Amino acid sequence: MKQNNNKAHKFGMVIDLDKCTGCGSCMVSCMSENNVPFKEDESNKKDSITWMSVYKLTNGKSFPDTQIVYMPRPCQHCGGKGDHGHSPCVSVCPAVATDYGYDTGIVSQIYTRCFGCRYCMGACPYHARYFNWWDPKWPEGMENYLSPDVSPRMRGVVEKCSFCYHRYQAARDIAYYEGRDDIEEHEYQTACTTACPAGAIVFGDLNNPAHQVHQIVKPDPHPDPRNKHVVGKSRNPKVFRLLERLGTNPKIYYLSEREWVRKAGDNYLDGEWDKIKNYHGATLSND
Amino acid sequence: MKVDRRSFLGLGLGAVAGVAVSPVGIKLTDDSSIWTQNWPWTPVPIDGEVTYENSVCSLCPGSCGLSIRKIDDRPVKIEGLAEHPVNDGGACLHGIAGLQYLYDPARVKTPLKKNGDKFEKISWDDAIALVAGKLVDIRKSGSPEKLACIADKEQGSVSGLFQRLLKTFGSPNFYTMPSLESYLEVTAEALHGEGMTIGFDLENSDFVLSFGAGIIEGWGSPVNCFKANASRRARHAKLYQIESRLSNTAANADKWIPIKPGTEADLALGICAVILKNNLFNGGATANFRGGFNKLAIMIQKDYAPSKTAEITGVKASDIEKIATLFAKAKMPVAVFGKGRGDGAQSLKELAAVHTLNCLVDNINKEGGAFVQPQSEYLEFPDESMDSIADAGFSKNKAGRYVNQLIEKVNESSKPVVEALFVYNANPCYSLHDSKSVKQAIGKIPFVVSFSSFLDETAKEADIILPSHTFLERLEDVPSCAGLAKSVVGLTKPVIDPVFDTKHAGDAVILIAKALEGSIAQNFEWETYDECLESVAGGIWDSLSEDGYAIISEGAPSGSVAVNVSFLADNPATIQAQGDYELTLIPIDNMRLINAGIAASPFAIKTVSDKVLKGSDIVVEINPLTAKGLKDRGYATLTTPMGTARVMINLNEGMMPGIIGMVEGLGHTFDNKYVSNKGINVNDLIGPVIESGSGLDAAFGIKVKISKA
Amino acid sequence: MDSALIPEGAKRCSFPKFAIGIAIVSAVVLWGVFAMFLCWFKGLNQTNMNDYYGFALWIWADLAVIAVGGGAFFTGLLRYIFKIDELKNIINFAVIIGFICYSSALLILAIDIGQPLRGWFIFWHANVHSMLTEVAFCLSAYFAVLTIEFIPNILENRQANKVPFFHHLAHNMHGVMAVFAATGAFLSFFHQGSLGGVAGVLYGRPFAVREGLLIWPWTFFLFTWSAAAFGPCFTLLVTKITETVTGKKLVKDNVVHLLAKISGWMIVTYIIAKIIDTIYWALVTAPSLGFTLSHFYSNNGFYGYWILITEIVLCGVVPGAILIMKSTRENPRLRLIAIILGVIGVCLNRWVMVLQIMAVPVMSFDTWALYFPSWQEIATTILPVAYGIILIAVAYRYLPVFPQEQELNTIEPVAEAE
Amino acid sequence: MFPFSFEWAWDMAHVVFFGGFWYAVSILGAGMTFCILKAAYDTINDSGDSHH
Repeated sequence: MKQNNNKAHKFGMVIDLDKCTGCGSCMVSCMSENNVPFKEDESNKKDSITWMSVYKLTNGKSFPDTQIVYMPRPCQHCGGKGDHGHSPCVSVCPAVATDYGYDTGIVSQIYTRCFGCRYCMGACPYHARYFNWWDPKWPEGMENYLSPDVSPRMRGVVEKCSFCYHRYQAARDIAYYEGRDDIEEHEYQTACTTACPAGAIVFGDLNNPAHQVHQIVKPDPHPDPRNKHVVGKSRNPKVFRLLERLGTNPKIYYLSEREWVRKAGDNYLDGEWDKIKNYHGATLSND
Repeated sequence: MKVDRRSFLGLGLGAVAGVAVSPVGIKLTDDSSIWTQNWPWTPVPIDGEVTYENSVCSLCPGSCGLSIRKIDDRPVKIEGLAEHPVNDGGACLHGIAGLQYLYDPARVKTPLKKNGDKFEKISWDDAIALVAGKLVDIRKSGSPEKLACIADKEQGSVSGLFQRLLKTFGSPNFYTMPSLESYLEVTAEALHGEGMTIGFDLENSDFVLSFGAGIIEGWGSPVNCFKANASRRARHAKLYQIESRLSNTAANADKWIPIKPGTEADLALGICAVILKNNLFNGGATANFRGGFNKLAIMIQKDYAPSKTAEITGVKASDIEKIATLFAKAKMPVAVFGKGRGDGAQSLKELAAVHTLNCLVDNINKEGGAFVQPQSEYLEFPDESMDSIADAGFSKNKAGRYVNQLIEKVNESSKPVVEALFVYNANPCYSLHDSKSVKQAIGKIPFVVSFSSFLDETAKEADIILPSHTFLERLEDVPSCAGLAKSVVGLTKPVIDPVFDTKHAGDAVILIAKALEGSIAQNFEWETYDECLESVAGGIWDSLSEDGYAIISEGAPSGSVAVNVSFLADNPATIQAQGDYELTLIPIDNMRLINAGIAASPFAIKTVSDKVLKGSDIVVEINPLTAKGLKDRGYATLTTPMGTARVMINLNEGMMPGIIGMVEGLGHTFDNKYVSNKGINVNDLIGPVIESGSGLDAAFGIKVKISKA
Repeated sequence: MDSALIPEGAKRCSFPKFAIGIAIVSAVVLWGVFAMFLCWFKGLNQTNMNDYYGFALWIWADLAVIAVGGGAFFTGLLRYIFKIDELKNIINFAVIIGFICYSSALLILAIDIGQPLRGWFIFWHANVHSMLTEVAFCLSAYFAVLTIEFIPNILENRQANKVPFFHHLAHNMHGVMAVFAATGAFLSFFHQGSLGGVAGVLYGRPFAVREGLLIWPWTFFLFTWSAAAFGPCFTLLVTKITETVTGKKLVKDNVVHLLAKISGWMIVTYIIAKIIDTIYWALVTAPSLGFTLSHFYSNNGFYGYWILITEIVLCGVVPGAILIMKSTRENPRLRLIAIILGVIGVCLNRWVMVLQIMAVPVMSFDTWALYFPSWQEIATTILPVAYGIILIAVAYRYLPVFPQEQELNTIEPVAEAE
Repeated sequence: MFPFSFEWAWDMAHVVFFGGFWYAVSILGAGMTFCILKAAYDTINDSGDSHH
């Protein structure tokens, strides 16, 4: 499925960590939108399905210099090394149950195809993938609120954030019905984005300069000369990605004024951060 | 043919080979995997026509607009309503999870009557007759004032119907649970006079000095506050958070000022002292001060000089001077009170001291400041007609000013203070301090009628439950009562037919009133609640029904208001935590939990960190310096004068040494395994401390000791 | 009782004694089967695996049995392709051990996947870029090879061999065994390698990822090489155990010494490569991703430098050294120590390349994840061991596994032999 | 696995991978077919003397 009709999208997100309050609306909106089940004890976070998970980071300093920040973490929809679509998970799935959409940049998951080998989970350093260790069960009557847009998953398969792909499909259907070639920015927004009470999440097409997400991120379309695997590095000095150095090329960008927060996004050897913290990709004139 | 061993073997092998090459195996393999893709026990949601309906959330006083997506008749998703004056898109996690309340396993599905220890089903007719019968008896006994009611709030038509019923029955004993709105009114009454309330213009202020107000912890109207906070940077506005713990608000603030718990009033007065000393106050504004401004000024400068205040509060004297200067010199400063969500225990000294800061810098009724104006009265109930019994009963004194005083009186008195109690949208057995004695008091009342949708802690103590619709099944006016700068009334609309055999509480009240006959029934001539609402909301009904909301007031009110400082001028004592242990236990408000009567939804509980709840253990926060020998994730026993509890330890550098933080909103005992029997209710461990002069329960915490479990 | 089935001239224990032994081990098998059915019917919630530990004890067991089962392909390669004739005296047993290992590996995989009934999707909907796909294809195909290699031995059973067709089939299969062995070696090279690749390609996991040649990370070659090096150790170890249990010498010393010597040199060459790989990874690969070596071995309650040193020095360099030197190699006690260390070493390597990968935090704010398996996982992991014991016991009793057995053991005339 | 399943592509990766696989499977299949046929032939042409 290469780009046969007009230009390819590259949907992505930028999350303003200075606005994020850690309130959890995005998590619940995601669960409700995507028919995520729940069980009696969800306090073991290592077997609790939360496509959108919010990490709490601290600067590690002691009272009263402690600071905290919340970091929402959906699936990073990695483009893989060189942004060629070989995401860490997609490249290892033995049964093509997870795939990279070259027309959208979205990493999909086909639940009925997945046979539960969990290799993709091992491949993902973000813990964005969740296994259905149990059969999903709802209390009596509660199945009535399930949405037909997303099929509930059976036990034994892996699931993860889909960037609310069904919303993209619905928006595209409407556009098609109305005879439009493409969808508007506001027509396709993920459930976490619309739920965020602080407006901390901005979602859109990273390839479209008219979209807000592009304007904030200003992605560098060229490979990073310091690491050829990295493509799409932000040219906004306040914007970073998680584990960018691994070359996974996530489509989730984070924004923070605080240096310690930006530093926490990746791993650095001693002294390394100070050398590269002011490096933000090629200049804008390259665009 | 002789069948010997060899040919038998051959035959067997041949059969195996035959089956192996036949398509049977392939077919079975294929079928079995198709079966796994369609397991009958994995639900398949039914598709249908998509529609959207607007409504308003009433899970908290925030009153956000909601957009509900439906598939045919089934609501499947709740989202915030764009362009709604309160939340303008966006919604909190509890509202989004609202559908889980609709199908909550702990819902009361039919009217119930207690028989011994068990509830049994009864019909609505029988239930109403039973309640009416009991009320008639009370009235006959000549003391109608012994009917009491505890509701969540005073505003709104349903609360109005309850008040009307009590009044025409002959009882003044209508109580509300403590809420931010109730504290706003208490503060306004103390400083500006009765019938006033206060709103904070957070979205325009350029310097917010918050005395522990959890602006992003669910204080006020949560989504509205989140938005105001999120726009802060763009507006170049500052937020200074004064709090003993690094809450999310403190972490998000421009500056966090750790303070000894319970000394916020002292710090506020200390800041006043600097402002007065350095002549940073607005002289014109002080002209409005009554009740001894000079006395106050002298007292403050004497008792709350920076060095003294520093000693009391633990905030450096230089910081106090700096904060005072910044606050006074800001263009649109506002000081905000109401620790945590603002609905927990508060002292009037603290509320008044903080608000005095607003008065001193003259931000009252100015953009970005504090708005002081009369409470909005948008409902027009017809005047009551009361018979002589009602007149006599209603003119008697209330059993107490606040609900905690009612509880105390019930417990102390040997004779029944209350013969019958109505509880609506409130769960005092869970949310008031020292829940054990609250339960005891409720248990002492001979006849308790709960209107709860859920079998909550208080409903369990009731004799009759008349279950209400949830907010998704009913029509109701929802005034925003949360310290907002604007006053908005929203309309909650039914988005689904009632799932169970429940009724609108308004309808239940009307039915009870009709069953009581006579002058009481005459005051309830509406056929249904819906009809009642339409008539009493007359003035704004069109707007409500067309737009889904009506804006009562917006923007800074005009005119100045008088400020009465007599309460503070007497320098009331600062509340001390009960007990003599070394450490102080304080409750923590967590946005992902609910500390009012209802429990957080399964989805919300799922989002709660394992540093707050682990299995069924509650996790308390403590600074490593204070924890001494205790290990992170280890177990410990907390002992307060109220009781003991086994807890898990979370070493947290964001805690001020000397305090232990325990989250509010856990430890429910509903019949819902997803949300109940998890952790403990912090209100079990904290007892009320009544502030003399105001009568408020002002227990900001309690003294506690901790030992390894 | 079953004497008609026992190879001619071989002495075996009485049937009741044999039956009791089998019954005891079968009880363990039944325990494992019970756990297996629990996992199938109730799902993988029966395990202590979680979203951090998607790969756990089973996958380690899987990799370990395949590694130690590598003795079959390597011995076969030496015997049939490099024509080292002495090895014919141990090849049958090596094949049986391989058969047990690979059938166990397939069984474990069938329990390990969340949707066993869809397991065949890995073939049908194959993603050729996935190392796991390569593993599945080569593993299954190589299991077919092992079955083919095992069949002649089965057909040589005294009763089976009386059937002319079986007799001829066994004879003919021996004739073309070199072709099968060559195919087996080809398949083994790729599946052992791709098992190494499974870890090496995880570029999201700096502890696992390695540079490499074309599409194959260095772990690909290290895994193949280590399986070939340590597999014979396991063959020798099981032979030693069998000899101890039966109280008989079954394989001549010169055969054992030869295999031990080959294994020793393989271990030495492997461990040199492994050390180079480790140094390069520690000094170049990991630092380029922002990680120091200490990150992988500190701040947790289990994984320390000890595991690295144990794997490479104690269980790599030491057995290698013992086995390449004639004097130590031919000392039975030292040789036994060496082969035991070798087997532990390769198993430890597989452990590190599965479980430690899952344990190491990658995001700067993530934490170490440690896990302990549930009894269901332990039971299903012991299941193959018990099954292996039974298969070896049955094979030893009824099949002419060891060609040198009769020569090495003077047989008393057996009365009931026909 | 087969050219008619939809993930199939006639690219280098598929050709190399499945080329190798089907090649190995063919050898095993052919080898076993040969052995079985030869054994059947030998059995039929056998006078029944057992050797070795």
